[in-house]
Amino acid sequence: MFSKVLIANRGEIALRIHRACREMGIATVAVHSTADADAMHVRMADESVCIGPAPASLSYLSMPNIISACEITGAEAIHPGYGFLSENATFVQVVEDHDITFIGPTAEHIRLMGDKITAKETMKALGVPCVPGSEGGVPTIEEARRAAKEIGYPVLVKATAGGGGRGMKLARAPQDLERAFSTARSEAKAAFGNDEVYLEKYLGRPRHIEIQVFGDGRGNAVHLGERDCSLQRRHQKVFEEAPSPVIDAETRARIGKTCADAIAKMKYAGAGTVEFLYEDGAFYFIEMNTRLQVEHPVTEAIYDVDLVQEQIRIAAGLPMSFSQADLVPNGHAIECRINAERLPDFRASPGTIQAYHPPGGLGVRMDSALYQGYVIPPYYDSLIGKLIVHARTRDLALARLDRALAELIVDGIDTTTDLFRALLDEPAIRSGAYDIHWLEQWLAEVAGTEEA
Amino acid sequence: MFSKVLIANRGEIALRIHRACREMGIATVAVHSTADADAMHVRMADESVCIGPAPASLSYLSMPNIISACEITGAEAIHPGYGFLSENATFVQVVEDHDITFIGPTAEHIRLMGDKITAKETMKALGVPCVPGSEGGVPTIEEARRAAKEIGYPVLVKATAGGGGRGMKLARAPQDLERAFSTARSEAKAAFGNDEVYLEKYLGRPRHIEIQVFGDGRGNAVHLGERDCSLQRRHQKVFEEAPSPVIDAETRARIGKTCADAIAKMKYAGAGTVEFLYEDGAFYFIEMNTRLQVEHPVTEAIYDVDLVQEQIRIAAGLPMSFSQADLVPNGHAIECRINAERLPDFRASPGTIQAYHPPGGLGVRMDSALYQGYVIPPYYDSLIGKLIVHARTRDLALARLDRALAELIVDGIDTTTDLFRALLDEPAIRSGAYDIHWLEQWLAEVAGTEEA
Amino acid sequence: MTRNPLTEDVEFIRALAELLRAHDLAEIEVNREYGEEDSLTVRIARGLPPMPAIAAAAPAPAVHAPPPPAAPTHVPAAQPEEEPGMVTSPMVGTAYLQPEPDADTFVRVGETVAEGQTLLIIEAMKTMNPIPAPRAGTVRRILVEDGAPVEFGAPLMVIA
Amino acid sequence: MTRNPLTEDVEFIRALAELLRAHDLAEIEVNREYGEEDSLTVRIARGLPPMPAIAAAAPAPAVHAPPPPAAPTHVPAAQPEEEPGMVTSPMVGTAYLQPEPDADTFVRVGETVAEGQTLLIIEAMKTMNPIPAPRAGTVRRILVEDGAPVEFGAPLMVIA
Repeated sequence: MFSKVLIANRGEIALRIHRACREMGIATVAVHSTADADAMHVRMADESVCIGPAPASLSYLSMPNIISACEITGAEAIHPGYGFLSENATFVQVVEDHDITFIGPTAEHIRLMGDKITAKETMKALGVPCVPGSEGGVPTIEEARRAAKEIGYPVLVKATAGGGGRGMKLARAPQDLERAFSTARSEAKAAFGNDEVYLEKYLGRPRHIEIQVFGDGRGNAVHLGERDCSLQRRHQKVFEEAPSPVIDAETRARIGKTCADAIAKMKYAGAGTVEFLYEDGAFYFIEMNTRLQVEHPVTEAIYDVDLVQEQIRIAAGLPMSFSQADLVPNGHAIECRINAERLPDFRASPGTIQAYHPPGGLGVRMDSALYQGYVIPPYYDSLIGKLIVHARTRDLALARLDRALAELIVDGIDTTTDLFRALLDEPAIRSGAYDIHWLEQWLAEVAGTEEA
Repeated sequence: MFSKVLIANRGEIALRIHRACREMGIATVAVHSTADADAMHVRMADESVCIGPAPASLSYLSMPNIISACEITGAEAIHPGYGFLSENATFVQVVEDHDITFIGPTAEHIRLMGDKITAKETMKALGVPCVPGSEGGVPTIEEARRAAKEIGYPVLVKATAGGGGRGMKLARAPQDLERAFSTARSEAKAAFGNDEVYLEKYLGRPRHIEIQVFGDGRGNAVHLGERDCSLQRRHQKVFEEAPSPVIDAETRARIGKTCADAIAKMKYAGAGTVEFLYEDGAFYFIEMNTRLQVEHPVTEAIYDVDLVQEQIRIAAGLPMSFSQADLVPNGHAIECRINAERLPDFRASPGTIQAYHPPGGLGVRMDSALYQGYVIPPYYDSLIGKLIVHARTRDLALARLDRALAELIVDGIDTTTDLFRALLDEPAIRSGAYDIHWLEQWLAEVAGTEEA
Repeated sequence: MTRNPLTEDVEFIRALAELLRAHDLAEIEVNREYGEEDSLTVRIARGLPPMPAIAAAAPAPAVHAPPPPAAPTHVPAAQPEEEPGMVTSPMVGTAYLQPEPDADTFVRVGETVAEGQTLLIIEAMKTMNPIPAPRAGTVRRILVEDGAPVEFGAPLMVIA
Repeated sequence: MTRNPLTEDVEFIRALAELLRAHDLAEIEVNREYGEEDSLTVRIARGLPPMPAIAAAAPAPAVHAPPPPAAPTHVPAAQPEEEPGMVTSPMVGTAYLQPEPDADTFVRVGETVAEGQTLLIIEAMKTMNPIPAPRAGTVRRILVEDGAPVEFGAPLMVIA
């Protein structure tokens, strides 16, 4: 096992990794920008190194300074957290070239999954379901009809050369296809000088369901069920739960096995997340994240595992501490991302924390690097804390979340806490009947009501 | 279900009960003395009533004021917490006479278990193992020999009229008995004017093991395993864990069933704890606590239940939400009692909390009514927080405890936090090889070392 | 100028108090000259340690919470005897100002009372407890309404 | 003039309170004359939150922790240029004061250096990076030892 690990991140995730290391008896090195000299992850770590000025490009993204920080402190491994350099294949290469262990998958796997087209092709070949579409362009309406019938309506007619929605038309039923086909072609011709179009399954109200996977790098892999992250604002997740309100045990076992088998075949090492759109009982692969996710605690809660310690174990060459048979989900967990943002427009709200009082008691976990007197710098992500609750059932978890949110105090800045309190009053949240568009629509409705 | 519950307590347990109620959609009424007007349980509750001046005898123990507080607020039930009126049979009677529900067992059961002799006789009759002894006085040395042989050495010869250790002599082996018998008799004669003596099994290095039980009041009952509370100072528990390092699954199932069967036969309602001394594989009943225990969270952690919500369910006439088959322990949990006391002499340390920062992250629960700026009044118990950790194994739980203790900040007063950090360095704590005398002896040794 | 000094000043000071809280201030001092012979000096301060935080913690109604109770929520107990002549409640219960529903009140404002004379009754645990005047004097203020719930230390009357 | 003193004064004080907070001030005092017989004096103050706590948070050595590292623990990065003439490290690495183990140091205290002249080398990622003098002057102090690890912003020398 490593005796010293460098944590190449900041904020709550740096603290999360520090906690895992400390429990494993591993000394930690915090790195920080000049703006983060007083940050909690720096205060908690055994050692710290300033790696640059406030802009992340000159500090948290500075490969030479991070590598040098390892060298001067003697750290044997680097945990990248999420964001920053966590999915940068070049960084992994540089780390390995300096005989330092990267706690994560290989550069090759990161590169493979970093390119969306390669990732999709790889996953499809490994049996992971993708969005069905025509194989290549469809030159005639007859071929379009055949392809659409095979895919199943509704379908999107999309320009091969397209992007940004141009040259994209929806056919909800067979009678719409001819018109969609010809309009898409002429728009594509006008926009891109190329009228080739292809067909793809259209998902109207999908959910975002992701599967947590874990591999040992030697061809063994497991899944840890799904997380439902459908509540998003501008493609940012804000509220995640596990299990998903719409996935049953059989479905979980089936899609989980598909994903675990795929990454086993790849000889993937460490934690990964296979993200899907889910509609009408079917999964459609979007992308794979080759790192720890922000929302990993909901999986930890229901599977009773420590995913960060497990990442470190694998990176140190140890076998996984659990097998698929050990992984039985228990109860329900929900995470709320507490951001330093002012409602209703989610404007960033940096500043000084005048008071911080996290909720406590049974079934409540707060992951946050806040403390009273801390000054939130304006340079980085607005995520300041994750409130995770766990209970035996989804209803009990919602009730626990409600009481925990009522206890949380973050004074001196604005936070998104009240958003979650409002969400708990919504029937769609109570019942779990939401999709990836729900939150944006609800926010627009609320804004409309308040203006009226 | 109740719509409003009055919490007849203060501090962390009042907050604990509030949290349970809030999660069940039950409004809460806090009661408080004038000294506790700013306390967290008052701030969190839906309503509050001042019930008297600082001395507990005039406020938290004032039955008329507590009953009146129910009447003016319309609270339908009272949760007594632990301490104060929680095991006062008269209070239960008064509560019921006012058509208010007492969340706990009947007055009769409280009275039965409140008298140590009756409790022991009752439990013995119900098949619960007690400390073996001669049935009544032994007038001659011959009878003493027979009784001692049956009980098994070592034995204590005790004055029937005795108390406080006088007229009590230890016989470690048969050759010691005659001398112990005659000395005890003459001491008893001199001290109490009565030379009758009896024999009892002597326990040299017992552990304190207690079984959590739960009954529905209709003859159904379950057990939730044991807690090991052997680490005590002046008969006060300071560190509790579950499972006990010395109890295996078979032993747990056996003694657990014995206790559950006993309280089922009594038609006991709600939470209770059957306390034992444990030595050389055998259990010896001490007493039964007919209330929630301070250390209940370690059981909640490993059995994944909410004991306070369960108490409320039972009091409201609902069935238990779990059966014995549902209750499978998972992992290991440890609780440290954080007291406002100054080491090394444990002198009370009331005062103003200048800063409070509880530990967070995976597997950590902090139950505390502290907040920054809170003034700990000098009138009550010194318990200011309970730090509970949960992990898959005992070693992992100890590691988690170590890191959580390192994160805990309580500034402005002295606390017992450092005691636990020091205990974690001790081989006996690491291995679990401690008994009820260990902590006192260790504290004496440490004091001796520091003086030398 | 049609200032209504009483209302407006109170509004102004209330606004300052809200500012004090909202911005976590320790003190605000204002001297306002509205014109000749019309000026206002205000100093408001908050006791340390600053506890802005917990005010924010007052839980919003629970999602499933029952309707707000009719009973008094967080009635602050007065510091006993904070005002000279204050009579405070020695118990928790319901105050009654008259012996029976249609009877006259025990005492009225302006009335002279003798030491030991019953001022009101507090019902607690179905028992009527007469509250006697702790000293002879005049009833200056009656601070509790008939039938109102009172907690320990709640101000009842001023006898001076 | 149609000033509404109530609203406007509150707005004004609110703005002051926001300034106080945004700039982390302890106190603002303002005297404003709007005209004859119309003036406003405001003083607002904040109690500075006590911050003794977090210093105490520095973890004591873990029970199983390895022996204390030789590397510098929590070397505070100097405020760049806090002292006139301070040269700080532009990177993380190991400082060398001489080109080779047995060679002379690049510069000595008291020596005059030209702008661009190499002061020391910082090794980072196995690369030797010469650190040039940012200006001509005299070497007043050398603040780093040969072979010492340096972080970003660490003070290296004073050239004045």
